Amino acid sequence: MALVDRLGSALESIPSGIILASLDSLSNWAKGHSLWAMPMGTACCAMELIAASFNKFDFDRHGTFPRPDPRHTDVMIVAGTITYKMQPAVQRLYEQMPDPKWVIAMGNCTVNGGIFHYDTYSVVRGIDTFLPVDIYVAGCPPRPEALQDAVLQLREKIRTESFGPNTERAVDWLLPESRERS
Amino acid sequence: MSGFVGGLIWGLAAGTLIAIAALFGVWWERKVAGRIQMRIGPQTTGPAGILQTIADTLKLILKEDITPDQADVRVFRLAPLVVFVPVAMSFSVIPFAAGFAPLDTSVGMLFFLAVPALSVIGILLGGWSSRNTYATIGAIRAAAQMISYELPRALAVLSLVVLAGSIRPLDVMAAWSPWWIIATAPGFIVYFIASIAEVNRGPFDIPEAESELVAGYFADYSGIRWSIFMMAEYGGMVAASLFGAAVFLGGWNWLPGIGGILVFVALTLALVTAMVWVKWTYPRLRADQLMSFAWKIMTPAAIVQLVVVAVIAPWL
Amino acid sequence: MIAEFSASSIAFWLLSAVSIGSAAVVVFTRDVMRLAISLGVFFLTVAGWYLYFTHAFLAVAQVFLYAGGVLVLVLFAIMFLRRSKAGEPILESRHSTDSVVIAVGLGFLVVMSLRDRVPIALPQQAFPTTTELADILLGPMLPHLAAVSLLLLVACVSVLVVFGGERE
Amino acid sequence: MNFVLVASILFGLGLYGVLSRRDVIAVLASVELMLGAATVMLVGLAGLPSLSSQGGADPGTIEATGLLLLVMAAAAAAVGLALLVAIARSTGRTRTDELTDVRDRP
Repeated sequence: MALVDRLGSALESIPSGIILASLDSLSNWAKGHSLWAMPMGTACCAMELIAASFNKFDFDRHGTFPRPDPRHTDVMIVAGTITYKMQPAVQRLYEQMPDPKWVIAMGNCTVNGGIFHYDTYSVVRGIDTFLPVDIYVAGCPPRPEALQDAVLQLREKIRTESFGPNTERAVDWLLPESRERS
Repeated sequence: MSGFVGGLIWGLAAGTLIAIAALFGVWWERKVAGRIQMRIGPQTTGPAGILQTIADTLKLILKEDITPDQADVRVFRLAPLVVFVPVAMSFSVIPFAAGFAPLDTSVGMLFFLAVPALSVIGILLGGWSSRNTYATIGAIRAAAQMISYELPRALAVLSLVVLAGSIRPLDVMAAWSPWWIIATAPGFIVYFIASIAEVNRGPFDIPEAESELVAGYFADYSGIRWSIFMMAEYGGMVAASLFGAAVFLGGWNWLPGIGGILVFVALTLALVTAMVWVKWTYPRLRADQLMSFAWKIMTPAAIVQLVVVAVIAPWL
Repeated sequence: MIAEFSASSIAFWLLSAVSIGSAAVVVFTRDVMRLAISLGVFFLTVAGWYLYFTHAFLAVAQVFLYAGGVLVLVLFAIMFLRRSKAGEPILESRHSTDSVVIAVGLGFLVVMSLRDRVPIALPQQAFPTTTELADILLGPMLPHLAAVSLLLLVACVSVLVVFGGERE
Repeated sequence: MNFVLVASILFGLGLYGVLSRRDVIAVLASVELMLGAATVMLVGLAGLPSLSSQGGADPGTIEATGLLLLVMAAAAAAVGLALLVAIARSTGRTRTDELTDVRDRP
């Protein structure tokens, strides 16, 4: 392992970071172009999510297709109202996904509770209360084009990520205690 | 020792062949599936999406390698290799060109039937060691299915052995005549269907049925380990197509020299495409339908084929 | 020993080591999956022994029948019987001196009864072709083949009866 | 040192397993060890010239005999496994010292 560590520091010491930068761009290209989706459809937005995969919209053009198993997916698309009863299941499925992973909040209900924001006892006011959301898509429900745009936006976001030690993961600012530990 | 070195070289070659076959096969499957569903399929990654599977593979290598907390760790890590190695070995007896098979053995036909059947052990190990109910059910289904479909597959190939009077693939190819296609057409259909069942592809993919078992026996595998399972599946598909195109359809016997190889490749591609076509056209079978299909239709059909061939063999 | 250091002797020592090792694991392990895996390795080494004796057809038949068939049935039975139980499945054995004496004694008797008969090096045999095999099986050994086929049929029917009787 | 010794060791191990194991699956696996050892011994010995005046049996005959043996042993294994699964399903027990129905209730 020591050799690997030395190799890593040697790579970082190259001034312009040519090697690390090109590795980054290669890995980001791979990650961004194969965002397999975990379809977390709980309500009406799921209809639009389903429509996005089939003809006319065809998510597979961008390399995104739904896999039922969280272990094989990269991006969780939460489409639909999340109730407090559903919240542990969603969180658990998110935790079962292997790193690196991203979340797209699709529709007003997942963004902030939507029409259930007031006067409801059962609906989570936005999934960013318990998940690190990367992309928000507004709409009730959003059109598949909007979701497609969200995937392309996520690809843009991934392009700026890096292997490097200074990268701050989204989950770190979400959970302050984990940051204090590190 | 030269045999050992040769085996090593051919092992590497078969591994590379399977990797390329998997890369190309996944892309091809997604394109064909797209056309069947009136979509386009991968399009934006490289020209016509040809780089799509390369991006997928790179991503899978970079993913976190999860070993479940309760899993039997060593068995869990061993299982993908136990699935992959027999598939890689089965490539070695395929007659690739006139007078050439990497492993030219007198029991080649039986070897091709026996060795890929070992990969079911890896599936059982993977499903069991995940300590996951879905995975265990998927593995048990895979075992039942593969044992059942081995029999009609072997019987279908046996009719060719009766015709050729040898179980050395090169002898079968040498004795091959175009009339065999007519004589063994039912056997070829049985072989083709049983091969689809052997590699767990739709409509026989109940071991990994997504709607009931999440992903079946590899439900808890992520990243590169999961992709080894997928590579074994596509490798098995390509191996079955290569073998079927060679011994049933004549392969390189149609044209002399390099033209024959091209015909062989074209026939193989046609069989692979037919497998993809079948998968995306037919709905998944139920477990009991699958078993009764194997035992009530496929096996009797293969036996009838064998008897018919044995009767007409002297005139062919 | 050094004089007969050849590919054949390497194969012999490798086969001996692996087969005895895997058999020992089958007999002594406490984990049921280790047992199944090493039983599979043992079946493969038996196929290796047949290859060593130049019987390629037997070797492939061994792989087909045992590693592909019987081992899968064993794994199937293990999963079937132990799926519901939680935790690591543990196999128990009751080791006793009597068993050791009986096993060692019988093995010793076998070795002693054959010790004078067997040369160190195996003779080079003719590689039997499958056509020869077919001629023998369908010629002089046809009654035996028919008897074994009948036995196989009876076995199939009895398996069906054993499972079918369970359903009521 | 030859394969007779190896096959005898394998046979002895299998016998010890049958005697000492308390789980029916493990007992069956040990029986498989004994069967494998015996078949290896038979196939190996049959080809040796010292055993007969004609200089060993004809390889085709050895192979045919071995094949029939293999098939018989596989059939036996299948029936044995079916029996033990049936027993385990009806009684819920898989240990040999628990299966005492015949002894206890004559």
